[in-house]
Amino acid sequence: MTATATETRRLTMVEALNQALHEEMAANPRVLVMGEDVGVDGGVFRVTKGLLDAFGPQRVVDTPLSEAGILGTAIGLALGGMRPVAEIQFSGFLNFAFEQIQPHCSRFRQRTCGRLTVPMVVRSPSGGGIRALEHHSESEEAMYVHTPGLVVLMPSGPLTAYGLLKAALRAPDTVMFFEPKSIYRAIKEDVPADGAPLEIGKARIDREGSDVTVVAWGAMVRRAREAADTLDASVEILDLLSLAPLDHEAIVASVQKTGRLVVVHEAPRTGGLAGEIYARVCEDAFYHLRARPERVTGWDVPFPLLGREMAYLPDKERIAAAIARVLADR
Amino acid sequence: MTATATETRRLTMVEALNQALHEEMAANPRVLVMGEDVGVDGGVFRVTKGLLDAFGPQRVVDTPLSEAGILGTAIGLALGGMRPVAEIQFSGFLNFAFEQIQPHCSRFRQRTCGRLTVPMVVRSPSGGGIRALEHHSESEEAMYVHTPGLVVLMPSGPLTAYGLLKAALRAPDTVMFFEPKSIYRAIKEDVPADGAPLEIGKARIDREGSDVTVVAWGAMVRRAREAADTLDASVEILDLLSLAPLDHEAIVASVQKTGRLVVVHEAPRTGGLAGEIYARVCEDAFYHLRARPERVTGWDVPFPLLGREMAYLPDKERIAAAIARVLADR
Amino acid sequence: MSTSSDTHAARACDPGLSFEVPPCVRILRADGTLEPGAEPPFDDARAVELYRHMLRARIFDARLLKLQRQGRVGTFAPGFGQEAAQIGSISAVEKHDWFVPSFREIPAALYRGAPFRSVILYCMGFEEGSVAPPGARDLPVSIPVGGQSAHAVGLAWAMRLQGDPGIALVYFGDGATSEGIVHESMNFAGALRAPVVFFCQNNQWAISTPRRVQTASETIAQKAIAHGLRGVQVDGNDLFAVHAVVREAASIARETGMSTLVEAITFRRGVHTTADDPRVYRTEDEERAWERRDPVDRVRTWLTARGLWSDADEAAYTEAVEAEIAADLRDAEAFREEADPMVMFDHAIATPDPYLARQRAEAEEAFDGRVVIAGATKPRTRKGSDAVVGELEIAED
Amino acid sequence: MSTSSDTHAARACDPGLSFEVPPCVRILRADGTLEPGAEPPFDDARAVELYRHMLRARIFDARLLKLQRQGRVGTFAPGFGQEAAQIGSISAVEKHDWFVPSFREIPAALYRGAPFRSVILYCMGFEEGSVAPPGARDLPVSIPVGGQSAHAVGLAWAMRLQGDPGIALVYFGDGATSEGIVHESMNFAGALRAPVVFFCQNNQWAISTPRRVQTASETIAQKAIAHGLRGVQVDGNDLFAVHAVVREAASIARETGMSTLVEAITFRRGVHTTADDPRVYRTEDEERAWERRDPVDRVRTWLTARGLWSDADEAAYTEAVEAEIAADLRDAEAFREEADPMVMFDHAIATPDPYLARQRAEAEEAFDGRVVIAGATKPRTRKGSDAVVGELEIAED
Ligand SMILES: Cc1ncc(C[n+]2csc(CCOP(=O)(O)OP(=O)(O)O)c2C)c(N)n1
Ligand SMILES: Cc1ncc(C[n+]2csc(CCOP(=O)(O)OP(=O)(O)O)c2C)c(N)n1
Ligand SMILES: [Mg+2]
Ligand SMILES: [Mg+2]
Repeated sequence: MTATATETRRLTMVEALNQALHEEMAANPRVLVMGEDVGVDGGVFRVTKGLLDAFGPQRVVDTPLSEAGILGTAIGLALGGMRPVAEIQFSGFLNFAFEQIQPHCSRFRQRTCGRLTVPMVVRSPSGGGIRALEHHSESEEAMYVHTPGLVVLMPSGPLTAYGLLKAALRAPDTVMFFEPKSIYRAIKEDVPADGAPLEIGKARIDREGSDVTVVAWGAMVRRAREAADTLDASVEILDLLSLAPLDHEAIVASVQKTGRLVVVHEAPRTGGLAGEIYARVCEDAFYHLRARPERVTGWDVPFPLLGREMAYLPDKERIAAAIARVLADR
Repeated sequence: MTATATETRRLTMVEALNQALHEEMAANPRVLVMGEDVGVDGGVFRVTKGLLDAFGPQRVVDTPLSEAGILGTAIGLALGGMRPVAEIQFSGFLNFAFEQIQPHCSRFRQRTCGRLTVPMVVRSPSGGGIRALEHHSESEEAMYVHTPGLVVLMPSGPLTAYGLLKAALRAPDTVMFFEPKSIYRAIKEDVPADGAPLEIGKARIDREGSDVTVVAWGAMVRRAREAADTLDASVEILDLLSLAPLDHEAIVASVQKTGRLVVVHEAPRTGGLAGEIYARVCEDAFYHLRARPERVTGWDVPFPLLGREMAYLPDKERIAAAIARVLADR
Repeated sequence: MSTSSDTHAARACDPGLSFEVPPCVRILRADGTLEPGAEPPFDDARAVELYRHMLRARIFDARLLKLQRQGRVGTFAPGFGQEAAQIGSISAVEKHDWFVPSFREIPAALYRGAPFRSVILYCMGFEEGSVAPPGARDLPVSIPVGGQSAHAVGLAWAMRLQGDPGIALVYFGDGATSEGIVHESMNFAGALRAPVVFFCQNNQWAISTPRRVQTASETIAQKAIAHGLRGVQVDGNDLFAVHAVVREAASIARETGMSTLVEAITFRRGVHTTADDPRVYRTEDEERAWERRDPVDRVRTWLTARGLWSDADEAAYTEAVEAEIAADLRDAEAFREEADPMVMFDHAIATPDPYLARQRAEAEEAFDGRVVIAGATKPRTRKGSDAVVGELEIAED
Repeated sequence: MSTSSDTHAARACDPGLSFEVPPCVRILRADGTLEPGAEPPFDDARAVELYRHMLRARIFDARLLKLQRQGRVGTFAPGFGQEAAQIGSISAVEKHDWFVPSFREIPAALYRGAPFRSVILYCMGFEEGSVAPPGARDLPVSIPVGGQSAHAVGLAWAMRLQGDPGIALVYFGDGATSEGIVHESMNFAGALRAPVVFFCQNNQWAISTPRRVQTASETIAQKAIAHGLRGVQVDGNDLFAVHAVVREAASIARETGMSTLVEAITFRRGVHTTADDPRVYRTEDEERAWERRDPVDRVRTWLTARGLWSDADEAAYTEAVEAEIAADLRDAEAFREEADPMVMFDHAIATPDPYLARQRAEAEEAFDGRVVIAGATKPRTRKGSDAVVGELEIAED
């Protein structure tokens, strides 16, 4: 990200997202924030804190408790010239709104040959790791990635959160914006004031390396870093950021360089995005692959209650072991 | 399938499904069929025709028009000792019930350590190819496969439809039963009376071959067959039948034999099950792969209206070309 | 910010409440005479004009059904029998108000100005048929039952936020009222005071499911009570009554932000869609009973009795409409012959995706020399197009 | 099979209807005296018994909150202030009826017989806490707001089909009534005549969202009208009134199949969940106003005035409950120390999946020598277990 302003502040991801919303709402009077408890309460994670005071109840709206109602109404707002940012309190509850996402968010553009579009942002905290209740820890990004017509983003820290949310707020499509809740407050980074948006569709090389490519996103980027730190190898970590569109070129280029691949995600293994990444690599770097790739993922079981959450999520040890195996293969 | 009875009849898939329902309802008084227009009308595709007359309005129930209500109520029925078969008129409308499928169907067993379970069947016509309206042609099996706790089945013809539906009706889990609507009446096969259920989790070798493995399911099996017929090569066609659990062994064994892989599905490419199959092959047959695998799929765009449906769906030509490319590779 | 404690104190001793669904409104009786003391809500000229719209829709509906039977267009949902409900309601709002249809609103869409050509293209399966002219406040067909009701709320709210005096008029059926989203939408409209007219055509059937199986409530109108909205019933086969009731609902919405659920009691005289066979689930008696209450006949009888319309008018107008349809059909069939399959790639998403561009190229190659458009006869020749998929369109804000 | 034409003829001339939400029922006033002329719905012994249940729940609630603040259990939703609503309602149905909770029904669950240990285990994050005894008609906690309402309809319907006289009692909050599924469920209950009591605890807040922002309807009770059900209001902080109203609703459901929506007007006196801070969105005034209407104090005052309860009873009972909690907590903490992570593999699905079995083995290997259970201190030693994942359990039918 190129900072266009000089001032920067050390922020958590919550604060960075909040700043991005403040700036975009100030810059664009059509931006409106809506959802359950986003106003007076500032959101259950406080991402929308202060917006009500700054922009008033017309633009920061506490809605009734219904996810399909929120997204369906947001679609109408977008069709009617506003630019809604709808918060769904936890990504597990996007299930309740899927009837608006797949049939409408993803299709209005194609349905009308581009005449009517639904540029809006659906923000939702996703992933596990905060000892939350049942249904509060899911990672369901794969099903949105598999729904053509949607942009799907997931930042990995404050700076990428800031840059991606700004990009989402200017994008021409519906953007599913997943916020890895376990790192909401875990990391601080320097975030510029009035910084530039990141480019959608571009991955970030989190760490350059030459022996093996680790593809990760969201909270797993940090986990991959921790794992790499324990190994005596040159690990390249690719932080996807944009899950749809995927940065195909970046994935392929990295594996062409390293010849080895590990994919890490929180979601269950079967049907998760690791498979898609394998496919992309098979398509364009098949003959560069020097070892059997591996995936380190959540297990193929429903996300357990908090007592067993640590046993479910990929951790440093499992990732490091997989990288080591891939490095040792042949 | 081992036929346990002598009598067989030549049936379409609609008739075979109907027969399976008749037999299972006769055998098990807890089986109950419910959904929009399943009673008097016999279902919009007539799969439930005659059941109302045979089993009465207590067991064949026309419900109000609400998919979440249907599946949520079916969950209660299952918890209460019945064995519901809920029809969702088109699989695109399962979106409206996803709030019951992921949070409840897939989780009651784990939530209660096996004490409360939801053995039920969700039948839904899926896929394209019948010149239907918008939202009537989706193939969304991947998202259900990615939801742990569910069984996902898709037959490829009358006989497998019969055997799988019988299996689904005796399974201990919620079974998502997708019926490829384009072959509802396109194929006739000999179906036994009171035949045995198929085993869930087992793929079928539709055609044996040694040069290349084509993995397909549903209506695409037939399409793959047509493509293979145009080629001068020994093509093995694996008809998955069970998408969750996947017949990992069968996929791996076939690719270990042929060294080449083509996966065909109707769903959009990115995030579709082809990726998962690539991953399974990479895990256990990586060093057997002799060529870059290929996938022939729907495009990464919303399923178009009927005018462009032919241009969307994988056809014989595209499949044959892909097989030929894989055979020619290295 | 928070509710005062006194409000709560009051709540805990609510004295009981009563709610009304007023008597069903009718102006023009089934026999084409006015209810005693009742008057049409507009002048004679407008009555003739609206009658022509009803007739035009009916002629087109019959023609489209034939085309479907001939395999020249795909499945559609006829409006046969619901012309008064649709023309009566859509004519009661402004061009400036949003029209949010379900899937059975071809008559209303025609009234809004959709050319036959567009409807035919849509029925042939081309998204091009859903492209409304720039600035038109018309949403396209919404197939998933009920979902569009939420869009209407958002559109109405957006107008209110932008100081625009418009409202949204949204259509759905009796069956749709069983879908949660319709309730969520009514609740949002109430909570946000977004000005919407929820127009339910209770045509007695949801495919094969009769109204009484759909819900235990005595009326559809009373469902408004759940969300603090007005609920009213109207004879949906009475052009005058529908117009009057919707005009009132629209003006209440416009002036106060209060939304209304209108239950228009009507009957689907034809098939649910062309894939349906009503003989399986309903009787001819029932069909005949509703034939006697036909909405088009009713207005024609009234107009004729007043000397405003004649058989000659009917014949001449019918001929003109048929000619217009024939021309548009030719046009649509020519369009189909040249239709570009690549359109599906060009409007899927605006964010650039090189992987999608690659699929586009793969498709271009695969389609070469083959017929890939339903109903077209000419094979596609590779156009060598190098359109960029997902080229960023200029966002409007 | 099909509706007769006469029915339709009748529909088209509906004369208008009116609907009532009767006055809110109260028996025991906030000051612990009876409303003039009103009587408790049960005898003194039962009153003492139910009071003990309320007190027991309140003591446990406070203890659990402390445990959460100490990091010994995870997040939960306290029932503080809603004890009359919950104990009054759950005590009005039979063991044989299905109990379908939302996430705030710890008091009701305890009444049904859930041991403290189970609730603690659940709050520690163990599915083992949700295992009801065989035959118990208790569903586990349902976190997704409103979804459980449909399960209640299915359970009620299943009982009716099996000639079982039970009904289902389902709990949800005021916020839940904005979710479409709650309406779909009420509509199903009406259409299928499945005997359900829909018990809405209107505790004035859905997290930070006050009741008046949630919906424009004057009451929650009137939402029943949309679906042809009975809708009634009751003072939810009045044990006697809640019991009486739910008993009546249950018996109507049992006898006629007609479901009721009960709106119990109450107040969440504590935090929404332990992750919430109510000071952000509500005033101390409001909290104090509702403190004066506290449901536990109210019954205690009444019992004390009648000589049925004393401070000494209160102290002795409190001590006994605290001791029971302490024992169960020790037990639960011991359980946690030994908890098996593999349980998640064993109950995910019953259909055999070798690929899942392989993941189980991979996990077993990965967990060896490490602490993978939240709150446990002992590293796991590989048990060398060779359990088969998804071994077919004996299906009950
Ligand atoms: C969510 C959803 N479920 C099911 C369908 C299939 N379907 C199309 S129309 C229809 C019946 C609609 O009945 P109603 O709302 O009364 O409208 P009508 O067709 O009578 O105009 C059904 C079940 C659908 N399109 N969308
Ligand atoms: C479908 C869904 N959406 C959002 C949430 C997050 N959430 C949990 S409780 C709650 C408020 C519920 O309010 P209400 O129904 O009044 O019940 P109360 O908490 O007051 O008992 C919300 C929004 C959820 N659990 N499920
Ligand atoms: Mg209808
Ligand atoms: Mg509440």
